[in-house]
Amino acid sequence: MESFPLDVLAELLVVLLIVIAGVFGLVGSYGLAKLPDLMTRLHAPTKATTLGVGGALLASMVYFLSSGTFTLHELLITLFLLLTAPITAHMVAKAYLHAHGAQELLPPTGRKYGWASFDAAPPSGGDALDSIEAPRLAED
Amino acid sequence: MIEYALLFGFGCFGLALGLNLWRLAKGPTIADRVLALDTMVINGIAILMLFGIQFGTTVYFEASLLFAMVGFISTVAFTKFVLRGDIIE
Amino acid sequence: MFRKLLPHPLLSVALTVVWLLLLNNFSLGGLLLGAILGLLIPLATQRFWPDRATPRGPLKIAGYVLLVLWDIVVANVVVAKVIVFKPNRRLAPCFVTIPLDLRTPEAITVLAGTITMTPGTVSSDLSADGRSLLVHCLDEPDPEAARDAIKRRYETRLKEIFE
Amino acid sequence: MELLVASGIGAMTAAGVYLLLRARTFPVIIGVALLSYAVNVFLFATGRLAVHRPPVISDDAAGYTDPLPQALVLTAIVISFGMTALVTILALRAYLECGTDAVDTPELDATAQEWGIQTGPAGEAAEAERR
Amino acid sequence: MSLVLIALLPFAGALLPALMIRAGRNACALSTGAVTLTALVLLLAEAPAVLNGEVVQNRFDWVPLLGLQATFFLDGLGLFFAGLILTIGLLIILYARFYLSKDDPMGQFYVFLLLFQGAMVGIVLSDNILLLLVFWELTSLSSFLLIGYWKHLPEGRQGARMALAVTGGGGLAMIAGMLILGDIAGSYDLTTILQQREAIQASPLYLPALVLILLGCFTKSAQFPFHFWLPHAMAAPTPVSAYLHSATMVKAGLFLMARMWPVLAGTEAWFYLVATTGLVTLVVGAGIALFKDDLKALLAYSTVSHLGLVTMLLGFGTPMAAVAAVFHILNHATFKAALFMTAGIIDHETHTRDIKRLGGLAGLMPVTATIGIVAALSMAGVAPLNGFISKEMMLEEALHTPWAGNPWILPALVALGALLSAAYSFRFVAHVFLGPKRDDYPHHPHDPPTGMWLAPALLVAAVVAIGLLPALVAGPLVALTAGAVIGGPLPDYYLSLWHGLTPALGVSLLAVLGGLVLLWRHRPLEAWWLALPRPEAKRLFDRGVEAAATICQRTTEALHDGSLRRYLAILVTAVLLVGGGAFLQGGHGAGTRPMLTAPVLPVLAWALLVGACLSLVLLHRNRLLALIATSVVGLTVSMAFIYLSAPDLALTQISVEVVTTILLLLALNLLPKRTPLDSSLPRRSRDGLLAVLSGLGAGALAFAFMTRDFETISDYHLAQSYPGGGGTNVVNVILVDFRGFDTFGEIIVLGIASLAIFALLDGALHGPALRRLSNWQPDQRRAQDLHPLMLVVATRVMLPLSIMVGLYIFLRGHNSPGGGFIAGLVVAIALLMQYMASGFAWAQQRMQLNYHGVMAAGVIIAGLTGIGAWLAGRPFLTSDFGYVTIPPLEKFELATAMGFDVGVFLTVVGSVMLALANLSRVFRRTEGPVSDRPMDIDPSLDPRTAGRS
Amino acid sequence: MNHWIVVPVILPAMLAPLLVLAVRHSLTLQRVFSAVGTAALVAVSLGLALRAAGGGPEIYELGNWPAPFGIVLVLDRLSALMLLLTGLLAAAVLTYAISSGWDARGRHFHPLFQFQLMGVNGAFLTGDLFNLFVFFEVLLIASYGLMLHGGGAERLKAGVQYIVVNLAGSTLFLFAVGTIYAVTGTLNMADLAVKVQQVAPGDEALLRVGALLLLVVFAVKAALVPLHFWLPGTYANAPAPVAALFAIMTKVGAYSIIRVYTLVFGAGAGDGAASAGDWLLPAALVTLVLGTAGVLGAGGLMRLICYALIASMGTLLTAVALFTPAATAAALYYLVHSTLAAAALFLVADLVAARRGRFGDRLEAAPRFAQTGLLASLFFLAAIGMAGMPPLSGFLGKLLVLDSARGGEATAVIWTLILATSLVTIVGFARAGSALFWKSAALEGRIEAAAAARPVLPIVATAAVLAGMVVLSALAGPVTGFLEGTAEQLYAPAGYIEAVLGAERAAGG
Ligand code: NA
Ligand code: NA
Repeated sequence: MESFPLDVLAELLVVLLIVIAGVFGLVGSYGLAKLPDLMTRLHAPTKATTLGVGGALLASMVYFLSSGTFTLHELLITLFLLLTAPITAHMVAKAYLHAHGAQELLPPTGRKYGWASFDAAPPSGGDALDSIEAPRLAED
Repeated sequence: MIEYALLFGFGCFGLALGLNLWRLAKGPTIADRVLALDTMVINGIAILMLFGIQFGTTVYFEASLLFAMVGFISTVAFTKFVLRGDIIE
Repeated sequence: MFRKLLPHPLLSVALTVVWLLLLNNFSLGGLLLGAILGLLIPLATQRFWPDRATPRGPLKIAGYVLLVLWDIVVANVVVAKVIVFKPNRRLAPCFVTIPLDLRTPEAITVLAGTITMTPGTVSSDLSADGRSLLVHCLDEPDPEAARDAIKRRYETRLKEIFE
Repeated sequence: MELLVASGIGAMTAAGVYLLLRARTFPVIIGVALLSYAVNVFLFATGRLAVHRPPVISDDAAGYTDPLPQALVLTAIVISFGMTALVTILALRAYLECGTDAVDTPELDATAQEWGIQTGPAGEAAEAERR
Repeated sequence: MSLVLIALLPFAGALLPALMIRAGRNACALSTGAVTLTALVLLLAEAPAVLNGEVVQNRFDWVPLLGLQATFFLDGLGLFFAGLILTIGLLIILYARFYLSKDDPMGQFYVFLLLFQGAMVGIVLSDNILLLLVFWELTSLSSFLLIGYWKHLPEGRQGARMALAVTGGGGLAMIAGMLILGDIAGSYDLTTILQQREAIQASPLYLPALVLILLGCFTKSAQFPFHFWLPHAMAAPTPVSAYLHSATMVKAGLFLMARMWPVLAGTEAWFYLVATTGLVTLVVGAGIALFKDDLKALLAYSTVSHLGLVTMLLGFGTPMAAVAAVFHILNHATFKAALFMTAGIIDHETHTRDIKRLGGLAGLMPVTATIGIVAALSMAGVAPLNGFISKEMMLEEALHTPWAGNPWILPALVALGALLSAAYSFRFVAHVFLGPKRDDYPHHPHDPPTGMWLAPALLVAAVVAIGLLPALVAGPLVALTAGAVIGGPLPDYYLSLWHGLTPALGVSLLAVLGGLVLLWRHRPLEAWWLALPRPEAKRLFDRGVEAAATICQRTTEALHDGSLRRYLAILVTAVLLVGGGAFLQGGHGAGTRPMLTAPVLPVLAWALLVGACLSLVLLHRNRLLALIATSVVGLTVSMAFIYLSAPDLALTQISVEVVTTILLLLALNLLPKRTPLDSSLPRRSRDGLLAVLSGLGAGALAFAFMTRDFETISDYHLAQSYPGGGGTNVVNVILVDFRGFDTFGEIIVLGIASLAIFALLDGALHGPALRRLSNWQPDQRRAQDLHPLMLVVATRVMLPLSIMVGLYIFLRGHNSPGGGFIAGLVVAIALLMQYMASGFAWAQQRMQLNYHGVMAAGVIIAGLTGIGAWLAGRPFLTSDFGYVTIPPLEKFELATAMGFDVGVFLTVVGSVMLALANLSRVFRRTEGPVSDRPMDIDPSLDPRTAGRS
Repeated sequence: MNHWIVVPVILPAMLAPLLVLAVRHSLTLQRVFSAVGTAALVAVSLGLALRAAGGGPEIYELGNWPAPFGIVLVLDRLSALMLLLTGLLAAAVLTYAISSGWDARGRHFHPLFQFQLMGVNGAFLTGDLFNLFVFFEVLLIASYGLMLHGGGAERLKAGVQYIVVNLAGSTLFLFAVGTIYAVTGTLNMADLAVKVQQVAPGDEALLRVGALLLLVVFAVKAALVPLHFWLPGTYANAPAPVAALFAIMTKVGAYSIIRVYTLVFGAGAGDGAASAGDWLLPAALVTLVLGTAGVLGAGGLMRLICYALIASMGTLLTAVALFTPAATAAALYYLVHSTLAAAALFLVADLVAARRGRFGDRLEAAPRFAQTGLLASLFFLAAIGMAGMPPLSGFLGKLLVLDSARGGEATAVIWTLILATSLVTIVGFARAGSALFWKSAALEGRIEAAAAARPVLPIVATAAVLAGMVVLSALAGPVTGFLEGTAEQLYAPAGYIEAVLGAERAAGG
């Protein structure tokens, strides 16, 4: 990696990514602290922080590429976070709505059934409800 | 230059951690606290990445990966607890 | 027979790639081991993922992924602006119900995930029959518009990919 | 840095000891867990502190921190995990069997009678806390 | 050899009656008698040698380290006592055969009796004072069994316990005394000790040794103030009383004083301790005896009195007194045993021992009366019976022994004692046998069968024979014995009825006359006696024991009140005290190691940690919050590990923590969600103080060593990790190789934990736990979707991914952070995710793994990998590794340590899943049927066709 | 390398998972395997004891790594003695547990039992301080499982206390080991012995803190007052055969004190040396007194035995605290004796309680029950064993302890307390026995025990333990000879150190 411009370019990119990461990471947590209620707070970390950590991961990748190590495994972490962040937010939201009995505040589903946190699911079609009582472990 | 950027990054994420702690302590709901914890983990991963850059090593990769996994599961467990009480049913 | 040995070719390929990413360098041995694991792990875990949905159209998928990535970047900027510059009292948060045309759990999950990762919206719940999605908007004066945007921008594409 | 680590150990130990001296199994278990965090860091610190000297042999490493305490802490973590798991399940079983989660034995008879309805008020209290 | 045999025969023979009782009561008694007779014959076979002045000695090594040797010797004193014990023993065996009723377990009686006999013989034949102590305590034990023989009688039980406590206690004091004595003499061998009179008496430890040994003697021989146990021991069957409490056991104390006489006697301390005690006992015992209505009580106190008499004689320390003592021991054994047997016959025939209900028996049971009257007169000291002669000798000695410079006090008291003795003896004769026949005996009496009166008759014959021809019948024996006691030349004496008109004779006459007077005035005297306030020793003793027991009970219960909080507070305090004390005792210098600078991030992390600890303490009563705060602590610690160059620790810590959190959440579901405030403010303050001090201590300790340099063995590990262990991750190489044995133990801990958890949970499926589980009501509102769709889908994708990651972490472990343990946790977590997302029923059905088997296989694989090294002749856990090249693949490493790590991996997966899956299995008992569908929502289902549930 | 040295650890460690893996569902097979394994363990222990009696310390370098870098096992007279004692006790207890059906009252008795043996044996063999911690944990967690075997409210409650106290103790162990490592940089006990002698003056205080915190840890295990509070509740509520096995557990604490404070912080250790005894002796004497008070004040037989056990630990540790060869030999004799005595008593208590129906082990009169006479005899023997009366070994044990305490500063106090407490113990046991066995003769009726057959084997097992005390007494000469040699070996640690480290490094090079 002798070529000077690439080095500088990479370094600039790394710096930029780190700064972006820092800013978004901070904003995400700031939003978490600042916003008025949980539902709004939920927006801050799930998005901003994702970009924050994503920026850091990209920065790391670029940094190592520029220093001659071919590394892509940071991608895995990014992938993982993209996969899990919505689930996390979803679960937190459900927990919040449930714990605060916010059923009345929600818009109607427009269906025969209410929101899943408050209304039991219909039984599955033709199959009888496969219910089992106190299953025994295989080995016992 | 990267050093300064890193310093900036550490400052930002450090501050972010502080804000997370504040939310964690203040609540007011369990959901807030769980969210704060989850955010804390993610900020932690970012910090680990920056460490990796600072020290020029990929030795923190496994830790980051695990942090991501563990943070997710903790959050799911806590929220399932709030939802159902029983997290495996 | 082939189907039995290789129930999910796509998953196997993905896993092999993941293995190479984990190893963080390419070697023949690594590829071989990755391929072996890519074959074995789906076999071992297939009971936990019965009737897997199979997304179709690699180009469509790629297009969707790029779209979402771009939206994520935009979402971050938008939300950052709201957080930093907009006082709490001027926020207009609201819930929106999105009736779903998607039927595959995997597709619904991807949609809900996309919604969460994109500007100002978080998927908060699903109706008990799985036909409506509850979305919370951070700052949305016009809920109807938001709903239509989501259905148009994401759901139709996903419908093509999954169903 | 040494001062930070030492005071951190102190803080965890203190909180752990305080919770250890509580009257119910649950806080006691948390106290034990905290104490094991504290002692893990303590044991780790016996190798002295070093930043970016992970004991993974490589040609370009500037040096290595003492690996032995780390190995010891790993063993200790695993062991205390097993212990914590056992004591947790025991606390649960004892609660189911005796109807009280008090750690002191004379309370056994006093509270056992009240068990049937205990979940009511406790549950309400938990709800109130969440709101 | 034969001495050992004599001592051990009764022990060995003790089994015989237990076996022979099946062949009948006669066979039982005969076999017992045969044992005793054999021992007696063996003894007599040695007698000629002893009479020739030899000392027969047998020696065997027992505990050389202690100086406790199985050494026996037979001299005159030993021969005398052993003969006495065995002879009277024979008579008692005969008597008991007829005395015991059909309901009494006779086999047991003879077993105990033989044990006692063996112990007694052992005492008198021991040539080692420690060996003597062994037999000494054995007499206490066997007498305890004999006294308590009639277990249904409360007096028997109490009497036995009291006797054991007093004589056993005295024996314990004697142990100390003997040890001191041995220390002074430099040997525990009696023959050695007996030659060191000067050294012993000159030693500053002489007095303590003397006092302690005498405590043993006095308690055993019922000397005042330890006399009280003896009368209560009379609850025993009469043969026991006759044997133990008149003829033998109570004489053990006398024997020992006689045995030790050459070395211990002759000093002022000896005189004042022994003679005074004897004198007081003589008078007090006689006084009490006079007013006892129970025949056996009267005899018991008379025994106390006579034992006092002998003690006093030994206390005089003069050879002449010693001769008198020996002679009186012989005489007392004959008449007192006869009297006890007589009392037993009377009890047996009339069904009462109460003097007030007796009288006039002479006409009804003439044989018994004759025996009783002769023996009693001997006891009274009436000529020409043996009791008279030895009492004369005693009086003679006493009359010219001054006490504290006063010549009168001792003779006067002795005379009083003699007078009282005569009085109670006459009362025994007059109020039992003489007077008119009565018609209100509880049972009409007549003479018993010959077998029963034969034994006392033989004894009374001896009483008369010795009385008439003392020098002929008893002379040699007394000379021989006294010679052994004195250990030097015998004084000038002769045994005879008539010594001329001596002052002693005068006192004797006075005593007899006075005795008659007292008998005459018994009724008014008794009224006076009964009105007298006097301490009741038994009640005092009982109260003392009860008080002690109560105090002990209160103390014990107060200390061990079941308060874990207090136990732990004490533990913490002890740690602080010991730690602080230790620190102050040693030199301490400040550390010189340069400290690391602390950038902003660690400071922030520190704030996070301290903040989390603080909020934990403040908020811990909300348990869910406490868990979240604990998670923060765990997270921070993991981060710190990473920052401080311990990536493996961070990985382990964080994955262990999440599993712990899941476990605690599972448990919390059934536990109360809040901790009530149940400590007072002072208590919380105290706990806070302890906590702060502990924190300060731990922190200061850590700071102290972190700031100093040291040398460590781990340089070797760093150097050898790659060349010797084949791995670059030194921590992992230490774990699986250098210290693989630790890891082997560690996974076993995990395996055991899971087994114990399984057992605990399995137990919750029965009994009260199951009842509570079945009636359990959720204590919170519950959301309606059990298995949220998005979560289910996400975890399905994550399972193969996580397993991949787990395998990666496993394979990389040897060379970078990771390893079998973390990999196991990762896989376990991935599996747990399936349980959490889709529920127990669904996941369990799909889970093909037998967790028991996985865990056990893990341990076995790890162990077998270690054992494999044996094949190469290397020690357990020796690893080997090599590099393999298979074209076209790159070179890769194969290490046996991997096999070990596979074991670790499997154990972790098996243990975690075994524990958690079973926990949720138990939870299934809390409610009715649970869906086993993977997710509750099925969007593909057309809801119009499905009815509302 | 003599591979037999590691067998007492490996054999049960492999047997236990095998029981889980292969014969989990058949109690019969578990019993067979467990019994055969234990018998083999006894045989191996016996072989090792004979070997140790004939030579100096022998080491086993695990993983073929040289000491002090790897972990070593050390077979010397002391460890061999403890192994043999453990094996014999285990054989008797296992016989009892199987024949009385105790092992069927919960899950996994046999694997836990084998793991327990593994932990105990490992603790006795290891020559590494941290490895000692690991084996402590193995034996503790197995003991938790065994203690909770069968369940029941009281037992579970007591179990919580037992475990929490020991968790605190384990944490303290780590603090102590950490401190010692931080000063010396080593974990191998022989190496520690060398390093402790060379410690810099400025580090002495830290080292001392480590050494004495370790003493506290061992004292908790050894039930030294005031760290004994966990014991009565635990043992009294444990299944009786488990309590009998636990008789060896307190001895693990005593063993560790003897090992560490003769080898590492022994007389050669400069300032670290004498301090253990200073703390230990007064505490041991108080232990003796408080334990004895419990014997007189206990309301149930199991608790009474627990307090007797505590008192016996007081006697034992008093002898240990003197730290002289003679006293240590006495302590070891008493150790063996008191292990057997406590075990025998626990087994007798179980036999009695099982026959007294609802009266259980309460010290109050109950109507006559089956085999009263036989049980009374067993109780009598076990009690005089514990109280230190002849002809069982307790008497010799106490004599040895008393004798070894001669000529010291505290002789008078030690003698007075040991003898006085013996008296109180005698009284306590006499009262208990009288209440349990004699008083019942005065009561009407008879408890008809459950129709279940009354097997002979439990009684045989109990009698075997009692016979052990008789044999110990009869063979006191050879036994004390062996122990004298053991004590000599302990007080001349150079042999141990040289065996572990080799001559050069042992010299401090
Ligand atoms: Na967590
Ligand atoms: Na090895």
